[in-house]
Amino acid sequence: MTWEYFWLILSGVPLTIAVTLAALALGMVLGFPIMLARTAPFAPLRILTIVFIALVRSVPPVVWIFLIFFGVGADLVQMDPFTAAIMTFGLISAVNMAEIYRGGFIAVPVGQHEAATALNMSRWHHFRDVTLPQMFIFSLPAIATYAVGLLKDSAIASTVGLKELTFQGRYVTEMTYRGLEVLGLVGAAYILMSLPIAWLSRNLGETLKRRLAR
Amino acid sequence: MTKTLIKTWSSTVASSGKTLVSLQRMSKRYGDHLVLPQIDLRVSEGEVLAIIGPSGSGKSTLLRCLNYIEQPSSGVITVADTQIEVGKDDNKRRVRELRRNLGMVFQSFNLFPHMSVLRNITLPQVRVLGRSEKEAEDVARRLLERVGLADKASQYPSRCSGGQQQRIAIARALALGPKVMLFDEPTSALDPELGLEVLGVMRELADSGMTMIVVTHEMSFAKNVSDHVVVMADGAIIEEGPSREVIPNPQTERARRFLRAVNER
Amino acid sequence: MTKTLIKTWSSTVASSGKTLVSLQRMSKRYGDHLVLPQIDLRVSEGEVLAIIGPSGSGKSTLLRCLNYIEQPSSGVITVADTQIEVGKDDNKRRVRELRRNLGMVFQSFNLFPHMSVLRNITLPQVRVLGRSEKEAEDVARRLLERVGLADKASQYPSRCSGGQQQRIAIARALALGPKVMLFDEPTSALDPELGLEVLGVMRELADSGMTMIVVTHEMSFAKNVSDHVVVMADGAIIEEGPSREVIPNPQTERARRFLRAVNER
Amino acid sequence: MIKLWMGTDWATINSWLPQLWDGLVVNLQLTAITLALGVPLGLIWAVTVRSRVRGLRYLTLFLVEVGRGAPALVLLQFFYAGLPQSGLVLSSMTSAIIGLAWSTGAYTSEIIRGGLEAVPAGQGEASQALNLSDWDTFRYVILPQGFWVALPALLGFAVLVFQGTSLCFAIALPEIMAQATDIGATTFRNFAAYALTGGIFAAICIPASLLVGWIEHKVAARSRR
Amino acid sequence: TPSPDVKTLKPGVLTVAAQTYRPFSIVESDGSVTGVDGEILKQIAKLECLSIETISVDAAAALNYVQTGRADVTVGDWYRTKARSEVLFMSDPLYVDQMGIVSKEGATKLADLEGKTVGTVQTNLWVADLKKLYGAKLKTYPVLVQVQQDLKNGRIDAFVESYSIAMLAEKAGELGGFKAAVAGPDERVVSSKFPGQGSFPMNKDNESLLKAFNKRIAELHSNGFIKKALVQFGLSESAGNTGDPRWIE
Ligand SMILES: Nc1ncnc2c1ncn2[C@@H]1O[C@H](COP(=O)(O)OP(=O)(O)OP(=O)(O)O)[C@@H](O)[C@H]1O
Ligand SMILES: Nc1ncnc2c1ncn2[C@@H]1O[C@H](COP(=O)(O)OP(=O)(O)OP(=O)(O)O)[C@@H](O)[C@H]1O
Ligand SMILES: [Mg+2]
Ligand SMILES: [Mg+2]
Repeated sequence: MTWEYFWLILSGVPLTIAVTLAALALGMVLGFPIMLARTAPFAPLRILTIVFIALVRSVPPVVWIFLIFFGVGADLVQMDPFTAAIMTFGLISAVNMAEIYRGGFIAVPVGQHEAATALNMSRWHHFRDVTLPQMFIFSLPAIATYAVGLLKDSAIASTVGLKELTFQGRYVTEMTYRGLEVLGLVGAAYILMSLPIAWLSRNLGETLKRRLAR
Repeated sequence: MTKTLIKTWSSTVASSGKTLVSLQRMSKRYGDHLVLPQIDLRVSEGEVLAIIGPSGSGKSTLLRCLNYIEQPSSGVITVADTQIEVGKDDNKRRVRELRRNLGMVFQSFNLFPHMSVLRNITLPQVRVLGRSEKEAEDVARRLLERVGLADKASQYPSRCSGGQQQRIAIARALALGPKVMLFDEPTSALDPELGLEVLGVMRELADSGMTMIVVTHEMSFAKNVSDHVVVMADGAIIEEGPSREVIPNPQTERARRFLRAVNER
Repeated sequence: MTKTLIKTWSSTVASSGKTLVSLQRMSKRYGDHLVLPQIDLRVSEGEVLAIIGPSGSGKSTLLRCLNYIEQPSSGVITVADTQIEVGKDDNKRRVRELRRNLGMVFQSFNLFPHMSVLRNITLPQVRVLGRSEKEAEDVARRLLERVGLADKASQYPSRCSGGQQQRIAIARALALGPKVMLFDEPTSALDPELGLEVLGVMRELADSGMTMIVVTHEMSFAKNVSDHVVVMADGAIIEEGPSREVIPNPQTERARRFLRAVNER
Repeated sequence: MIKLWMGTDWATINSWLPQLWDGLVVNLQLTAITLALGVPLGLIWAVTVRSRVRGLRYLTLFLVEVGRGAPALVLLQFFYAGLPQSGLVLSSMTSAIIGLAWSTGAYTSEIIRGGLEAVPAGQGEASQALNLSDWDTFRYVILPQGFWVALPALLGFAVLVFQGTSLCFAIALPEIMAQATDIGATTFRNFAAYALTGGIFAAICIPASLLVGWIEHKVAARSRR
Repeated sequence: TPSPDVKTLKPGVLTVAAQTYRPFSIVESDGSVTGVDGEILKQIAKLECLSIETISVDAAAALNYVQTGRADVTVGDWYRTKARSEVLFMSDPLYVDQMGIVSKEGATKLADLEGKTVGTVQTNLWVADLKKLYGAKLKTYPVLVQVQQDLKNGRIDAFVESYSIAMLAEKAGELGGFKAAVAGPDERVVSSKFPGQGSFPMNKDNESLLKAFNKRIAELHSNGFIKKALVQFGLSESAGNTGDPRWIE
């Protein structure tokens, strides 16, 4: 494998990172209303959301990216592979974020809600000032863990022609017929990218636990 | 500002014997389980009432129903000028009106761990009373000084001892200027010396004329600080009267058994 | 079998004044933090020693180092015939030999929640002493009867009150026939009436001649049941002597302050 | 979307089902074998990652971090296409099993570790005080309690493993995605074929995850008991 | 002179969804397309005064691109079949491509491979027929590289591929000791009886483009451009004699 191919493979890295970050950001925003719907007192909405979450999680990402890219993309709006990848993984991470947020929500001790009630805070202030920040802090380690998973799943975007890391890896494999080195390089690149997030999630968990320890 | 503060701390110095809190036939059930069959209670302005009794007798439930943290099942609740008939006119607005006169302190402090001590005290003032940040901060600092923690303002709660946290919780409740303070075993999560700090603050508060309802296992506090005592067992008030009479010399067999247990430890 | 049981319950009735536990220059540090600078302690056969002192003074750490739940940093520990020099001959085998003579009861009971009450008591006997299931069960039932819980044998711990759980924990420890029982605030997670049940069992145990070291905040227990008392503060023993002398009349300023706090509650 | 379904009627779809079913059986077998190997591996790693032996600890940490850090696809291809260059030729099925079991072991070791760490410290201390040996403590006290904590997450992960087996089409294993691709290539109706495959996954995974949720609920109720 | 009223997705631009499938279609790293199909396509575009825009994708995705109107056309040795023609327009044939066998002993009959492990690429037309023939012994792969690697690794004994491709690979020394041969006709495998006719798949909504393409393909056949392209990429000139357009069932 020549240096030219080496750099060609690595040229996929920025797109891999971009898809991961954009999908994560989209998921973190969209996950929120989904979480609210998931915990809504109105039963039909809640059940619908549960089914929706189950559906999105049940179908493998590769099927989703085809459905969105060729389905929605063809009939409604034209989109490039990058947009489709972000929408697909944004959707998938949104439902996962919703569940992560819900876990964080449940982790807020009952006493916090009782105190906010006893202090006569309005529902909105109770939510915004007491529940939300703690929920978010409790969710952070899980979000970091999820981000690692998302980074790797983004490889699937190569199937609709996004020239990210895996796509470039496969291209070089086809050009050179050398699977082992290319695979090693691609794998190592993913691991190197995931290490900082994994490290962050471990340490974040510890720091936050200490911070919120009563 | 100073006016506000004085009001928050001792709005009821001039104890007058006027009834400030009353519960009439209040009951509470969880599903099939009738936890409080029917409670009648009356607390006068400036009075300190201690509620004692074995575990599970419904002391916490009583306090929590009184300020609607738990929805009571029936009865009439009156605090100062607000009277609520359970199930009739207990809409959100009325309940908030009721709570405005009630401050509450929990066994487990329940400070907001993600806010500094100062913010814990100013935030509710800003949100609930609509005070300016500046004004709220002045009130908070004055109260922190009263509970002996002026230097902790910028710390986070987790950096404070349990006794300090509980004193901060008291300051937080007082900052909203309640007419009545409710305490649910405020010292039982604390070890003796730290508990003493908290009891000291409570005693001072009582002396300043605050109306207080205190669920407690601290007999010397009940005996020396409270005016009246209520003994509960199995969701009912089995004995009540002036603390100095009831505690050393209970009349019912059940109350006698409980008090013996407490004193023999 | 009956022989076994009698041994587990009162192997040391004939109190002789012989030293059973001794700590020499034992210290414990967590990283930079020296929690116990240097402790010397001696407990005779049949003696009941109470350890009191404010929170964080190192009482639990002392007990936990004594039976190696926490690795001490230096010193010499002697229990009955086993002498261990910390860092020298404290290998696994020796530590297990040391623990064989020590039973421990925790503040939070620490029963195994996934086993029935009976299994909680039989399992350690079978695994540690190699008793047969049959023999272990006989011992367990006898002990459950002694602590007044014969009818709870087949229940799960979570179906028992705190006081019952603690009595089960005591039975579990006794079933292994220790020479010395260690108690770390055995009643402070319990409310008064339930605590009394546990104190009753402990008092009986003391009367039967068991050697005991009890960390406690229960002053009437310390005063009436224990023979000696040790007052700790900041990792050091600041005062010690016969309970009936030290508790009503401490000599050091620090001990006086602590005892006042305890009594004033 | 309409365009992509164009002309795909029920009869056509019906004619695909036997082929997709053949593929699905492969996915299910692979899931079962992967879990049967991966979960015990995860249990072992959960223990060795906390070992006092430094070498063992670092080796485990390495295996776990690679297993979690590399996309499953890369692991699969490593065993399938990479190892032959060093002279070791594994069949598709063997490569799939090894690759997925590694990834499963890595993830479940973290899940199980979490479960074990959730057991209150007091349980271990009580065992020590009762003089139980380390092994007895683990086997009778920590593991049974940690297991219940970890169970819902493990079951949830099992559903993910099932979905993950669809990646094995990349190493020439005739599982359901490979079958769908075949159908798509012969008929040019790959959108319909993939959508149908997605439907099959949903039909299996939705009930499965609802079941997992229900078990989670039961386990939570049990721990409150 | 461009054909009148020929329409493309973007006016003046021919959008191509392209995969790399040597020697028929090769996407260069600068994004331009070449190979036999690529060269023909570029010539057609030139004649129609269209510029080319390439989208580089997978084989499966390439079809969807065309089908959903995201690309005008795709390239890469796509055989004209009945089933495919129901979904997309297929242009008139460009060349014929025979079924080939790669094996140690240079087998020429599909029947000779029975009982052996045989590989082939998923998108090939004969996959369904071969499945019936070889059952579980047939292994299908996403890309050709993997087939070749597995042949060398010994996971498969032989593979079935377009003869042109196989022959080229042998020439390039990529087959190790294995030999490529044309697969003789076999009753059970349609593709062995009729060589596949390679063509351009196009969207069904755009008949004008099909017409324009067919017209240009006829021109390029008659002026010898197609044969030149075949030779340029190492194939035999005779492959340019396609015969009449027909559908494989
Ligand atoms: N949310 C609930 N659902 C069902 N039963 C409840 C609930 N909360 C309390 N109870 C029951 O109500 C009874 C009274 O409980 P409460 O907490 O008021 O007792 P308490 O006197 O405060 O006891 P303690 O001294 O232990 O705090 C108990 O039997 C308890 O089991
Ligand atoms: N694992 C640990 N790491 C670091 N410091 C510790 C640890 N455990 C205890 N300490 C410190 O050791 C000191 C003594 O703690 P210890 O629990 O022995 O006190 P105690 O007398 O039992 O208090 P309490 O009455 O609250 O139980 C405290 O300052 C505590 O912060
Ligand atoms: Mg209570
Ligand atoms: Mg302690």
